[in-house]
Amino acid sequence: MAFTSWADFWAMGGYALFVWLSFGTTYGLLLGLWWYSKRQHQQIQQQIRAKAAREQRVRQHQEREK
Amino acid sequence: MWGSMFRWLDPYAKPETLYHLCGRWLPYLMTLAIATLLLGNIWGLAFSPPDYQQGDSYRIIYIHVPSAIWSMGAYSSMAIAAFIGLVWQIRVAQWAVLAIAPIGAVYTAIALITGAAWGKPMWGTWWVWDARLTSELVLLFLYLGVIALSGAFSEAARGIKVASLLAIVGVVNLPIIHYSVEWWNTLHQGATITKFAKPSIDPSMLWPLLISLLGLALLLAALTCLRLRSQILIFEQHRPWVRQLVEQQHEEQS
Amino acid sequence: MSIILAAEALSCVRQDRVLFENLSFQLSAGQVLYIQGKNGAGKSSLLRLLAGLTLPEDGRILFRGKPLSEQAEVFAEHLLFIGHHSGIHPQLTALQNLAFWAAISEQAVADPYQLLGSLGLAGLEDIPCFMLSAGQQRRVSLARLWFSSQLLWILDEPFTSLDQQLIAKLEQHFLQHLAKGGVIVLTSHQHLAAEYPALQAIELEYRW
Amino acid sequence: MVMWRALVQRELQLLGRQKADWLNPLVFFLLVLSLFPLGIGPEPGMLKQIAPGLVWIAALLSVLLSAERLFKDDYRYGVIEQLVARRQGLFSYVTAKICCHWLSTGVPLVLVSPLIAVLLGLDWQSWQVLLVTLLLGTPVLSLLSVLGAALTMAADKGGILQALIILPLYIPLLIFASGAMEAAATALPYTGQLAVLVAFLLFALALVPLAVRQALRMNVG
Repeated sequence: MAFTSWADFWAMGGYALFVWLSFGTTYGLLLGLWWYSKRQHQQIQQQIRAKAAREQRVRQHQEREK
Repeated sequence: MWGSMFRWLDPYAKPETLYHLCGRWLPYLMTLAIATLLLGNIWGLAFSPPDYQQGDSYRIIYIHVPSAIWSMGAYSSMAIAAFIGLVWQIRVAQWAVLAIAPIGAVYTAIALITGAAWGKPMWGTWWVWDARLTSELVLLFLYLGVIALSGAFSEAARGIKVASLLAIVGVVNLPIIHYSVEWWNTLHQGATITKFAKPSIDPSMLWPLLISLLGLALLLAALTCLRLRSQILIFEQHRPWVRQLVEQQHEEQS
Repeated sequence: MSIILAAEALSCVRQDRVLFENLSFQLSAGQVLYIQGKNGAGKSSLLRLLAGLTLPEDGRILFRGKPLSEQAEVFAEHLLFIGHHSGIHPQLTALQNLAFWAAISEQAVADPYQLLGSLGLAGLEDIPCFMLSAGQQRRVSLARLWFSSQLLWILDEPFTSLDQQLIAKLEQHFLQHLAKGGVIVLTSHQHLAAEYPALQAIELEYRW
Repeated sequence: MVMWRALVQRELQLLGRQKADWLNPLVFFLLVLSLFPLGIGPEPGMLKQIAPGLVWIAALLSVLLSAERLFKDDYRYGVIEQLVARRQGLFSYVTAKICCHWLSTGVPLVLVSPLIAVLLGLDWQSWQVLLVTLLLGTPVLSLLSVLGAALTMAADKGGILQALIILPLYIPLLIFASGAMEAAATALPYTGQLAVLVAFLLFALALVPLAVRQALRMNVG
């Protein structure tokens, strides 16, 4: 352990702003990317379901017309 | 010749197989990536000794260097995927280009932001036109160009091919850009401070760096798997297997 | 008779919509393939596939028994493709447009004035094409059919905005090409008027 | 060769009909150049110092903008589609396009360089170097701009997108061309920079036409 106390650790020898800014934005961006990719995956599945439903409706309509 | 050499790869080029393969790997890769990244970073942040010159500010190295290295690594793998996709008309490789590009762009942005945050205490300004930072900035523009181009076509399959071509053009240009910027930098004598003046780095600092490096590599792989799955669904959505899969998932959820 | 162009189980996907699936046909020398269908049914997409511009999602296309992918250059040499857009630059004159396409196909036009005149464009040879009507522009573009020696013609809506007389003339020219052993693939909204010796028709249905 | 001559002739005919295509970029170039003294002050010393970067940035913007519409018409009227189906003439078409683009935008820039020298107060020696860098650099500008135009030909959004993808590729050219002019201004040797420019030109000449052809194929495929 390079630091003697928690306060010491958070202070980062006076460079707290820079160090925590770096790590904060890094993890923020990575989490954001992960969340975005995850959500995109779900949205695509939803879109595919919606499209399948649309095709179903068209087919029903065509059968009724016959 | 080339065709037969890579025949053993054929099952992986089949979208359905690859989709399930990525799905199987994803949890392991993700867990492993998070574990190594946290291990490397916590070790680096809390346990390795402070630098005798830079104090504790040097700890930014544990993300700056890995993200900078993998921002270029991601570009190379994107360009390789683009090359395979275009030359052998392997569509999953083309989709991988779109999967990797945003990850690479985020890594590049991280390298730039952490570089600036490191520069402020070291050089006194947030930004210097240092050769490495400038190259990294250009790399970000190249990524943004690939992403913008791939989304600019009403026909997605077309956009992805054109973006792949741009990725290849970019990778041919990257070394030229890099050396030009370096030459320009020595000419203007801007920032001559190199961050790694020390020829050898103490093992107590090196190990967490290597572990963080591995962590970001694993994360790149994991995120690529996740995003490639989305791409496969988009481009294969007319196939029965995708329809079935999506229905199944919906039923499981509800 | 030798089979010139064959399609095996072709399917085509545009914008994640399946346009057609499992489409097969064989065309021998002297045959016409006449593709019908509603707007958006995939007629133009089929022509672009056959012209080698796009790759099929599944299936393959054979030219003289060999897949297109293995002999793209040879196939292109025997192909004359006139797509949905005429390929006529409106800023250039009819003569200049003709000279461009003659140069591209490395063929000389013996008497361009006579050719354009026979298509009813006498006196319009050297004015920019944007001043011509749609039908006249179409004629400039079709003039290529009179000086090209390609075996396979792929034509997208060749009769659009042509008058009856010119349609008849064009169909006569088609018959001549077929008699020489040529092959024609075309789409049209109109019914073909002339009697073709060997006509195959495909009707593409609009699918969801 | 016969085909190539015919294709060049066609491009020249088009340029003759659409004079704005090559006159506007030239006016744009001069306009941008004359804006700088208005923005940062007319002191001759200052202008001389920033002249290299200024001329080159104005040049690459004007060449880039001029290329935007290069393939648009031919694409819209189906010429490109039929050329791609035809395969044979496509490469000649691409090289003819590139040559004529350089003739219509690069050469005028070279020709107005004396005017630039007067506007920015360059001396005889600096003007000579400017001339050489323009002669070596503008073909590369044309090549890259044509590539950008080909990549974005069928895209829904043109203009800015083309700039976004191509400007990063211009960086080496910008660095070495303005580097040569700076070196000349401070009486340092500049043959090295010129040699690098020649290398760029040869490299681009060898690869860009192939990439353009591929880009055109993809845009209709």
